[in-house]
Amino acid sequence: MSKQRTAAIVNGDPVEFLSDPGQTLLDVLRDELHLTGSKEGCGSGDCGACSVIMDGRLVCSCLVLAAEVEGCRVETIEGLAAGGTLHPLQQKFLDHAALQCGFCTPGLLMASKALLDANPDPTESEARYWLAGNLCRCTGYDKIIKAVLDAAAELRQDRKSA
Amino acid sequence: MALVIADYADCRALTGGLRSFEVEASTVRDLLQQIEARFPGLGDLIDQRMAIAIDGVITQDAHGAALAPHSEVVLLPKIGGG
Amino acid sequence: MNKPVKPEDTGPILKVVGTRPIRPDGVEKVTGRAAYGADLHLPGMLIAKVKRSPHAHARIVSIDTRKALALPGVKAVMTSADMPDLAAEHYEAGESASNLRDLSANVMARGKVLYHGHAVAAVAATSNAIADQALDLIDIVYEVLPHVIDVEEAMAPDAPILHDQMFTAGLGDTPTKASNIATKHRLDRGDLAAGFAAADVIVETRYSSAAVHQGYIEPHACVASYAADGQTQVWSSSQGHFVIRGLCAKLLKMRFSDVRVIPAEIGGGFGGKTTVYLEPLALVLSQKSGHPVKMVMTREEVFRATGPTSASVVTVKMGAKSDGTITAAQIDLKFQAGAFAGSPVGAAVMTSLACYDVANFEITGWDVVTNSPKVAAYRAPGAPNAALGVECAVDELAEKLGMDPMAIREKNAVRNGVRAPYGPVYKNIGYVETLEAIKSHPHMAIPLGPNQGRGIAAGFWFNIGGESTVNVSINEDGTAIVSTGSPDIGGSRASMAMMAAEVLGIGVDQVRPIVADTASIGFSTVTGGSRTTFATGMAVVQAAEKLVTDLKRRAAETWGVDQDQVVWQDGAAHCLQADKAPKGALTLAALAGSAGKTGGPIATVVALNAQGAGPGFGVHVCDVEVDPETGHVTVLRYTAAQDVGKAIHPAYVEGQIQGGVAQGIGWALNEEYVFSTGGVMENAGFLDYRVPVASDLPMIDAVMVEVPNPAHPYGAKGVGEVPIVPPLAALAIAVRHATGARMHDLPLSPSKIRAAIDAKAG
Amino acid sequence: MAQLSYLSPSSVDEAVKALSGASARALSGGTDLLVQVRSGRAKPDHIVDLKRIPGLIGIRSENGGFVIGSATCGAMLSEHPTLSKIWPGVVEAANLIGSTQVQGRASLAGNLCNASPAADSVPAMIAARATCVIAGPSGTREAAVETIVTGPGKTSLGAGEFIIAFKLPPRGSKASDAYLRLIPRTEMDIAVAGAAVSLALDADGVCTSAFVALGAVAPTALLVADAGQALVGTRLEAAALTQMEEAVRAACQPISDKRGTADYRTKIAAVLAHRAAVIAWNRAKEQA
Repeated sequence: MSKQRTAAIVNGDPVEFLSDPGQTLLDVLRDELHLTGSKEGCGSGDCGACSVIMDGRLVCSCLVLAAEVEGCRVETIEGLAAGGTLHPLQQKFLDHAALQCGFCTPGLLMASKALLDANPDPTESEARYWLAGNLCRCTGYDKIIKAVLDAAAELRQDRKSA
Repeated sequence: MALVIADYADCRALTGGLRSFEVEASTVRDLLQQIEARFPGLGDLIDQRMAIAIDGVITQDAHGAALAPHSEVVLLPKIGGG
Repeated sequence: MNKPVKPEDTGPILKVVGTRPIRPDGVEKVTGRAAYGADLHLPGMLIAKVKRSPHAHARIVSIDTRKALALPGVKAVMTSADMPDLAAEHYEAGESASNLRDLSANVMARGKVLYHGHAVAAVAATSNAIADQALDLIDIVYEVLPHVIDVEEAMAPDAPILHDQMFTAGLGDTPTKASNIATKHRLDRGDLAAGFAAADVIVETRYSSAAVHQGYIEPHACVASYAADGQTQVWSSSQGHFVIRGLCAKLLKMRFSDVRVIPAEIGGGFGGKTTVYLEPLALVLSQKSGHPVKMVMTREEVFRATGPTSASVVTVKMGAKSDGTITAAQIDLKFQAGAFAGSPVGAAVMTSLACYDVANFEITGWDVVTNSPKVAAYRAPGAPNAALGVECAVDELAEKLGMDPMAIREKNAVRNGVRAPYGPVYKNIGYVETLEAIKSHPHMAIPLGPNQGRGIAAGFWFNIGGESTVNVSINEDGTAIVSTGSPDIGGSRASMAMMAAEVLGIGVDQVRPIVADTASIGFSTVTGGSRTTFATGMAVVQAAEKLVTDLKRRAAETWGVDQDQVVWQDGAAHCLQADKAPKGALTLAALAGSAGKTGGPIATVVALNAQGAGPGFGVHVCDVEVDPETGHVTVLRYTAAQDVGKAIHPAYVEGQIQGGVAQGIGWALNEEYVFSTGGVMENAGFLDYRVPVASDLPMIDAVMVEVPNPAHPYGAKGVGEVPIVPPLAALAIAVRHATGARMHDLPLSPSKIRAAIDAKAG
Repeated sequence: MAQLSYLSPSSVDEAVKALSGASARALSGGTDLLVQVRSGRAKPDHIVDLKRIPGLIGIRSENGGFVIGSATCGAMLSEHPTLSKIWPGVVEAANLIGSTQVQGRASLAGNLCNASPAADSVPAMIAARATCVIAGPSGTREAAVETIVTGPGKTSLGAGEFIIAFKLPPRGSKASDAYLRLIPRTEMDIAVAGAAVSLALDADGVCTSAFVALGAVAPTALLVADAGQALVGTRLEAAALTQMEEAVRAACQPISDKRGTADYRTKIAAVLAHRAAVIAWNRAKEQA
């Protein structure tokens, strides 16, 4: 079983890694690149804890083969904050107590970022359906949805004043 | 004299069916010894598997807890949770 | 009657407790840095995997591991032969006493496999792929036995027997014939026949629930490292690392001091992470291989071999006078325990009537073993199943009496001074206040449309105290460290820091709370039973108070005054004799900076067994709309009121309530273990085991009623468990009122509802 | 899995060659295939990623219809400026496949070739009378969507064959479609039953053609000719809808499984077909 060499851009940085043909992007992020912020909750695309943004699209990294990311840009939770400054979504999750155990949080934040990139002014219902692929067992989603809508409002305000 | 209430069937199996009885004791430790002496097996059962509510407050393993002269002591199974 | 008490009525004005600061572990979690069980990587680490039973019930004839061991890259293989063969011994750990012999046979089957997915062997190898190949090379010969999963079928006299030595306890006389009924529980009071004779109406009804899983998103994971001298380290995601230590040491006959368990961050537990599955296996494999060993379950393994809570059948006969007074109740609770005895039916017996002041009752519980995974604690274990039966029966009674469902609950509500059905006389409870909070909530005034229904249900949980150790130390700059032995599953580090800050009179950002490993702090039992904020919090407050006393002594010495001339306020010592303290107050930072001159480091430990946890009551109201053609249920709105004693961090109290409600809604509507006729769980994944997703739920209004608990310094009661108790019944009742069809079996899947609607019509 | 290899051909010919091996599997979105490989249900020697073949991703107009590259993800369908105005049923069906995350990956070809009876996009494509363009060792051929799946997990594609594109036919005015499914949750589920209706109206609102296709009620998605016929010549009056529902129920031959009973599936298929027909009719009326 020979390993394949793949080159990609992860969180803005060029990376190269070797992977077995059956390894997923999640396996490589966690085991080869030591970016363990993306979590494995199911390995079958049903929980969203491994969500990353690949070439602008939200994906479950457990459903992407590592070799598929050749030449792609991958954004993970580790790249969401700009240096030492939290992304507004991260800050709003903290402000609204939108996490309890925190295991689903990285995936939810990446999914929320993709939502707000695509739709800066989502309704509650749009946010709920967009995030339906991200299971949270602790919060009942109430505070997560409030945090996302609040972050959206702040980002819109920022854009206006910019 | 503390009034001991034993509503659970596994207690009653050891009290000969008595649902309540009185014990002269000033602490839980005292109480357990006297119960064991009077109803062999029951003191140990309480010690290992049961909680004790003293005047409405549930305690577990509180051997040092004080009993007032007219305390009501209720025997009930130990409680866990998730 | 107690009145809900506002913070200002409870004594000194609170500056930190009751506010909503950002949790201290929050940034780590929103940036992906927090390290959970599967995130640790050690040099030389192996990956271990478990070979699991393909049968629901079988005798293990032989296991041949030679081919697996010969595979290059395989470093160790184990079976139950590598673990001590223990005697039946009860060991107090986690949620309740564990029978060590059963627990050992659950983590690694001995002689028989008792459910599909039961662990039979394990391998450690240099890669995932090699470990997978090695599993395929283990040859196991089974003699397949008939199996039984349904709880009532398992109770039948001719059912296949799981354990030849199981003779039902609690019958009075020990039977001579083995059965699957481990224990009969009985709780009764008054005169049942007289109670029913006094009733004007009687309902007799039956409700069942399928087995459901805790569904934490993080699968079980650990790393074990066994050194040649017998000292070990275990990194594990659990609700209680001391319990992991105790169970590993007991199962493997090791010294407790040789097992150091370091708590990883935990990705949800809800009761399901209060016992061991992987850790003893990882230790054995680490010892055999001489390498650190990581074990991580797949989601499928989590479903097949951990959790769930019991499937149950609850029958209720209840009588009432025409004014609504409940005169008698007879309740029978049959609970599926899974492969080994120990369902939560005992707690179900105790909680089933806890909201009702009933003079005559007889409650019977049956703990029944079945060929399914051994049940584990799940949030208020046993209470939701019991409440499903009792709350729905009360609704049936109200309907028969033509009485408002709120009125019948008020009429029979337990109050202070009433003897709880489970024994003690209630004190400082807030049930009536909680009923009132729902009755007066705007939700109740919202009119319902066609095909919509409203369900009201109540729920109860004891809450517990228990053993906790806390260290508080003051750093040289006056900031503080609070160490506890309680894993933080939902924000407890925030509440610990807040309570310490409150006592010390400093900002919560000056306190750093951590969860210390088993070698760094004294024993603390699991984070479970809604105990941590209450019990560990009590230890934090006592430790901080001890430090304040010490700080006042140091200030008094510095000023040369008696200690009673010093008061502690706003994080500083103030001298009542101003002339003795010309430089003014001595701040915590100043005292800490000169601690060497006043006796040395400022630190203390408090270890206690907290007593007096206040019971919690919740009342929920839920509106649903049912599509009459498809039977699909939409939850329109949900309001949950609960007596929380005192909310230390209200946002996380709301979060506990909202999370519990969401789990309860999932349990009611869609979650269930579906078994094939061969005894194989058919939906062992998040696609077909349907936990609620964001679009399934409305906002959940959490109403906090505060009737303080005098046993806690700030009045806290446990809050985590009560909220999962009422939703099962609330949903079933709401669907009843939306459709006219009474739903008796959970989950309330669309097909069942459509069938019930069709049956009613036709 | 020891000998698994990943191939990423850059031309159709290369892909045909790679897929000619006995246990090669085509990868587009991977949302079904990778789950099957991980669980051991599929044990291919080669995974052939089709996404780097020019033209396999993207949507273009052709002869008044649309050609959709077979590996185009669901999200791209809904982002297309005109596709969802003309084929709203097809787009909504494709958009029901999985989560937002899955929408960023899953393709129409994958949904079809996975050959699940419950695939959401398939009834909508069948009702739309879509065809697929299939590449293979002997060149390309075109086939109706309903001819591809022959049973659960089975397709009519030969060795080395794979779908390179789907064609949606030209559409006149006053025509539209709709797809509905029933799932226990609101998202993230496999259809217990699904129904697609595509129809066209004349200037007076009378139905001139109608196609009804069902999912999850038989080993493959069904095109129910009688059901469509029941609507033709009507304005979807109650009697017509009742007749259509009867035809739908008569065509159902579902199994009972963990997702629903046969009886329930049959009832629901009729309910969904009725509702989808009304939605499609209302949409068609609003078309210019």
